[in-house]
Amino acid sequence: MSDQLGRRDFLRIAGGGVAASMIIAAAPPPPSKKLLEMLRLMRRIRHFEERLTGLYQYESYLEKSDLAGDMYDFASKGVIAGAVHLYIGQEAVAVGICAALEREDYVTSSHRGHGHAIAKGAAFGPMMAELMGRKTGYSKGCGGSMHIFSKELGLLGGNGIVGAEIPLATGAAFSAKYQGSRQVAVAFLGEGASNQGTFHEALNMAALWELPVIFVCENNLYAASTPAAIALALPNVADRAAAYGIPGQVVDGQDVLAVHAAASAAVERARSGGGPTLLECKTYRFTSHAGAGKGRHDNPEELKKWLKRDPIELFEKKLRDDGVLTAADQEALKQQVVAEVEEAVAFAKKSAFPAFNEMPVTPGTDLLA
Amino acid sequence: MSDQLGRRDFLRIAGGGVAASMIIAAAPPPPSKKLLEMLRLMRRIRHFEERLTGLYQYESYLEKSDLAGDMYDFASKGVIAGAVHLYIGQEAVAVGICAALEREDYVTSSHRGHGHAIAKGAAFGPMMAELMGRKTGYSKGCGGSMHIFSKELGLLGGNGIVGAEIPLATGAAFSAKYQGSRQVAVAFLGEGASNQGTFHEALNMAALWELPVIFVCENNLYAASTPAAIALALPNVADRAAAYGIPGQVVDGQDVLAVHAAASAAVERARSGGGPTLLECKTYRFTSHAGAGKGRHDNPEELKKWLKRDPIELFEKKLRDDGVLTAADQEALKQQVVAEVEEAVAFAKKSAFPAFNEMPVTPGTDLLA
Amino acid sequence: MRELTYTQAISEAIREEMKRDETVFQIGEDIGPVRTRSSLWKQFMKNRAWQTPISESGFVGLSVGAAMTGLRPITVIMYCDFVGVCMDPIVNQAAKIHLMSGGQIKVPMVIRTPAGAGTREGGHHSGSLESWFVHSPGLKVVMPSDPYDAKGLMKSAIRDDGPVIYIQNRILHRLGKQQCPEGEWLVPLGKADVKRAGTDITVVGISTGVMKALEAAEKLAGKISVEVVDPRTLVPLDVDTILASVKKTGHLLVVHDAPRRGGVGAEIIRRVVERGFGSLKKAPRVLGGVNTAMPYSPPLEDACLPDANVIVKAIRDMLS
Amino acid sequence: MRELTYTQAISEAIREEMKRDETVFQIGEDIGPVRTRSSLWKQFMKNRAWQTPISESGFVGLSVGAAMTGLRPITVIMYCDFVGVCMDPIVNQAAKIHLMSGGQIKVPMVIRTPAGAGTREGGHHSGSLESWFVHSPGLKVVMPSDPYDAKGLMKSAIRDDGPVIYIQNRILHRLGKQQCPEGEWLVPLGKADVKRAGTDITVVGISTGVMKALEAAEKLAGKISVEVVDPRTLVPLDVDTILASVKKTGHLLVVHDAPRRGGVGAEIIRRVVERGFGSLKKAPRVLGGVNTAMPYSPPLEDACLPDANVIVKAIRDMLS
Ligand SMILES: Cc1ncc(C[n+]2csc(CCOP(=O)(O)OP(=O)(O)O)c2C)c(N)n1
Ligand SMILES: Cc1ncc(C[n+]2csc(CCOP(=O)(O)OP(=O)(O)O)c2C)c(N)n1
Ligand SMILES: [Mg+2]
Ligand SMILES: [Mg+2]
Repeated sequence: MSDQLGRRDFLRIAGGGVAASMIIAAAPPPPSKKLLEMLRLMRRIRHFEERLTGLYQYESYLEKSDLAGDMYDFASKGVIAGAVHLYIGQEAVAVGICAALEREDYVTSSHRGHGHAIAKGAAFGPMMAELMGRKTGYSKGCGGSMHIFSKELGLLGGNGIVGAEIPLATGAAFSAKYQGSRQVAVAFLGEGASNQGTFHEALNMAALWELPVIFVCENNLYAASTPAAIALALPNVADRAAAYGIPGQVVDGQDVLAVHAAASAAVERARSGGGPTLLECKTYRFTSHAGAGKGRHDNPEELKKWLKRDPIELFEKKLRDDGVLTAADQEALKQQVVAEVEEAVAFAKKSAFPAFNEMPVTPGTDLLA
Repeated sequence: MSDQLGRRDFLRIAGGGVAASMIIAAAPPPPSKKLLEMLRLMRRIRHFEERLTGLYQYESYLEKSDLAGDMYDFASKGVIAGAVHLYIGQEAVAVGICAALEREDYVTSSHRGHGHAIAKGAAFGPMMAELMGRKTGYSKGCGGSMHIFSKELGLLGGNGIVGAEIPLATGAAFSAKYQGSRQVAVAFLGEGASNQGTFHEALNMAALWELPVIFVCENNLYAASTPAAIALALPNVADRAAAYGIPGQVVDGQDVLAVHAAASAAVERARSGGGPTLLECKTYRFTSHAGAGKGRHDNPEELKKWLKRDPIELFEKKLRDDGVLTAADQEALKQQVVAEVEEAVAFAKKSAFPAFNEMPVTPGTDLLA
Repeated sequence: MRELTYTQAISEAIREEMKRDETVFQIGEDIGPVRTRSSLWKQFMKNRAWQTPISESGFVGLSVGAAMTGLRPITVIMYCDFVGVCMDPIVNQAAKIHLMSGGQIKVPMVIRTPAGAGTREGGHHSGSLESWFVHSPGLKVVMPSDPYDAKGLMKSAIRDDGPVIYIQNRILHRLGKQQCPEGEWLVPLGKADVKRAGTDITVVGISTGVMKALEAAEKLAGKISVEVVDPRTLVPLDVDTILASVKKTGHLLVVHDAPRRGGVGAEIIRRVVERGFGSLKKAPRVLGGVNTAMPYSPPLEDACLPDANVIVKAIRDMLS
Repeated sequence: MRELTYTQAISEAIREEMKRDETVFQIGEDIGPVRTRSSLWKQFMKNRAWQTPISESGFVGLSVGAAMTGLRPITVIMYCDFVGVCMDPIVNQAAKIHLMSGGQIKVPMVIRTPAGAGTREGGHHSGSLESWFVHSPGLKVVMPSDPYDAKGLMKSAIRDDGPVIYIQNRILHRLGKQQCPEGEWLVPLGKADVKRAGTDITVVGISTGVMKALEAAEKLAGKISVEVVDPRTLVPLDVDTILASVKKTGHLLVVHDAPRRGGVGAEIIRRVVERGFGSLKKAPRVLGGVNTAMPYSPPLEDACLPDANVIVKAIRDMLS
């Protein structure tokens, strides 16, 4: 590994120990074109989200020593309202996983879903429009940041209920198997979500029924303000796989190629009828739990260590070292993506809000009665 | 082991394999007086339940090839109404566990709770009265078979919701630790219940917070009509303990001394601040899922094998072999218990039903408004 | 014509719809008949019945995911009370995904659950929770009161493109058979049925409430003429039929087993009062269950539920 | 006198009650301030705040077990919508154990949950589910609309021997401060408060509904005299105070954010109609949220919730 902090050290920091189940899958690396596409997707996530700063403006109402409000108060006066959870720092996971998927494969996501959507192929315009609640948004403005759906892209939505996405992906995988398609499904979940009962129930069923689903746990060491260390009895979520007799693997979530290799193996396994896999990607969010500093990290030392393993920088360095990317390419890519984000902001801002009578209504039910 | 079917064979039948985590705890056997008391409790459970036959009378309404009713239809015309789940065959578990508890320790139970209540010290009169819905019942007739509570005995109730008892016991253990008492709590649950999310959530919290709770999973190979083999991804529930870093142990649930030894170790661990334990007792119910043949076993070979390992017969044989029990004692004990059950039936039958205005009401809320 | 029980009627509907549409399947606990692990999937496929672990939250969520991707699950919650462990996939997922996805994704699924009190099963097995679902936008709520409706509504529910809560009733399970036509029929969602015509008072019965109201009407026959209306579906609710009846009779009584406080009786009164206030000669009333968890003891349970005698008394009171 | 915000008021109540009674503690997600594993229990004990994994069903169940055995938990569900994952321990356990145990076992716990819409958080973070709890016998339901009540009701809730659902509101979190007395006070459960006296119409506001009704009353001041009644607790409900007001005004309007269909507005109408039918000059009405999951888009969300202007319009309609 080319980064300063070795992988073992990193995993020690990340998890308090290297899991017994850790396997570094050895698949052939993707061709250059694919590598560059992966880099582009990582940059797309990064720059899309960086641009959001300032678009939302939360006000905090809590007084010091308040026991009874809570950290969440997402009413915003900005052009983006409501809660926005940033993915910055975790880009290698979404991209490494989705690069192993086909367009028709399914993905369910969590509250922290921008990265998954973009990695699965989402366009900036309708993403940004959704965040601004416009009718040109992926969910016609009805969903918002946590609920970006695209039937076309197999995006079965982010989810505001921690852990709910796990059975949903399991159901999509069930559907694929039932219908005899080659599709697989991926559930993205946080390490916090792995403490929900749905995790247990879904993994057991997926294992029993050998469903083509991959559970991707992004262990970013925190669930909102709660350190994983005080919420998970054991440090490695991957070790929970053993309870269901399925493979569980700890992966370096800052290394997009490591993620991709593990994902490729799991997808291959799922497509060929081998059943589910649990991948735990050790990672870190570089910003606060939600936009504008809500649930900010309070351990600067730890943050500094992780910032040294920026997944984009690591990957760019590798691509440059391997002669796949020049410094000029790198800069050009960045500029291009930034420009595309800007276009999306303009597009979204000039899009109309949905009108009340355009709101999707379950046919046969009455909105006003 | 003195029984025909060796323990290893038995565990193979029971679980499809001997768990890696299996440990036979080596504690000194209880003194003779305690052994006889344990036998008495086992017989109390057995005869109490045997007497119920005929007291309830269900009618089945399902037609052959009905997809849409279900196996449950518990309206009964008998003196005992509603659902009654029998514990016969599993007596060694309740008695082995509760013999390791003190009176002030807590127990939460499931729908199949008679055995747990009797093993914890419940009297026949108020048990039988509860089953007949009389005001002299443990729960004043308001609970019924699935909801026998006794504050005095630390019985925090059976439960009609599969899996709900697991966090309740965890909470009682929390309470004990919070208040600095020596109490421990036991949750009795079926292997079916181990597939509920509450199992996962409670075990994780109990492990994290080192709570004095013992999770006793009675793996009787079926959840209603569903074989464990098609509901649990892996055969041994005990192996799930590893996901939380707590001890998980497979125990021969037909051998009351094996259960008692394992329980004693777990209770000792809990009382001394060592945290929770998961015990999986491999066992079998000798009758149907519920009274009157509802959810009857459909594998006569399997049933026959298990009947050969009747926990009471095994224990009596051992006690006779060891010179603790004579054939005459054995018969006398049986007769005495049977007579006590008969008294309880008479007591219950002549007890009054509760009147409407005796129903416990949450103060300040209005029954009729 | 031939006779059908309530559960036969539902079974027939499911079988016919499974035949008609390959994407229809059942999933739930103890729905049999699989006994062994080998070729599990193949065995399930044979009857299109997935027998699940006791993991309601998991398998309802799985069903939602399946419904989002081309299947039409009929998901069985063995007792209505058990929805407590799986409200999230029902009300936050199934019910909301259509709106949250901007109308892109439909969730065609039926959640079938036996409910009802009076079977002496105690506090955890006697719930009727239709009121929760009525208050959860995005769901339709169906409560058939006889075999004919049970079949026709099940077929409509399966064909509906949104999530439908189908609440069957354990007491009705063992009612007598009903004369039904051969072949297939549909009962549309959102169409009430006047089960007995009358002129003096409108009694709206929910599920077993219909049976009890009919019994009361019979007792009063010749003295008071009772019109019994069965909404059959609570969402959508056919207020027009109820209003037309109230306009005629001037009196409204709603009967259900669920606790009176916050029950659907209140909702029906709100709807009727809103548009038919002027037609009402007296205060409309609700007869519901007592506001308590259901006690086990048979005389107590009986005292906690409305029956035909209580209805007769209420009607006499209201018309005196 | 001094000024208090809504959340300060709640905090103060909890702190005072913790001081008064050692068995009172808080438990929930992200309630801080613990950061490390070492001596976890000791750290928690220090603030009597157990920071849990994301396991609502588990920790609510744990709280019930604790409440059954001598403690008084205040259990925090971060958003009201999340009760979908833990209705069972609330409605089947906490609420029913007193009855099912024949009155032996009490479950003194508070479930505190912020609710409410209007914060642009979308379909999974905008729910007001009081109606479900009102329909779950055994629970009390508290919804304070200002800091004074927030503190006084929290203290009564903590001291109550049964389970109490305490629904705070995110919009009220950031309302201005209110003048409050020093020291401690209790607001009893089951006592409504007339927040503004009037003579032409009774508006019953639930939670934010009170604030909106007061705003509407102010707009109409001089033209129409609006009486604003805040039930403060929905179970027990102080119908007498509402009835007395309706007797005076002859008109009733109920305002809440939760969807109109099956909302508590319907229940209040049922209760008022039952005993006060004769006092009503016109059909009573409910202004509630639109029957939909809450859309994210701000103009859509606004269109889905009643506000002061809508209330003004409804009042004008009703009195014309
Ligand atoms: C059922 C439920 N409980 C709590 C929350 C509030 N919540 C939102 S995100 C979050 C933390 C999630 O942590 P994790 O799963 O690790 O994901 P991460 O935020 O780290 O990506 C919490 C507690 C929720 N949305 N749903
Ligand atoms: C939440 C819930 N789901 C389903 C049921 C119906 N049910 C009652 S007992 C039972 C089987 C339980 O199996 P297990 O946990 O193995 O216990 P056993 O009956 O074998 O003692 C089922 C499915 C229930 N009571 N609660
Ligand atoms: Mg996390
Ligand atoms: Mg079992």
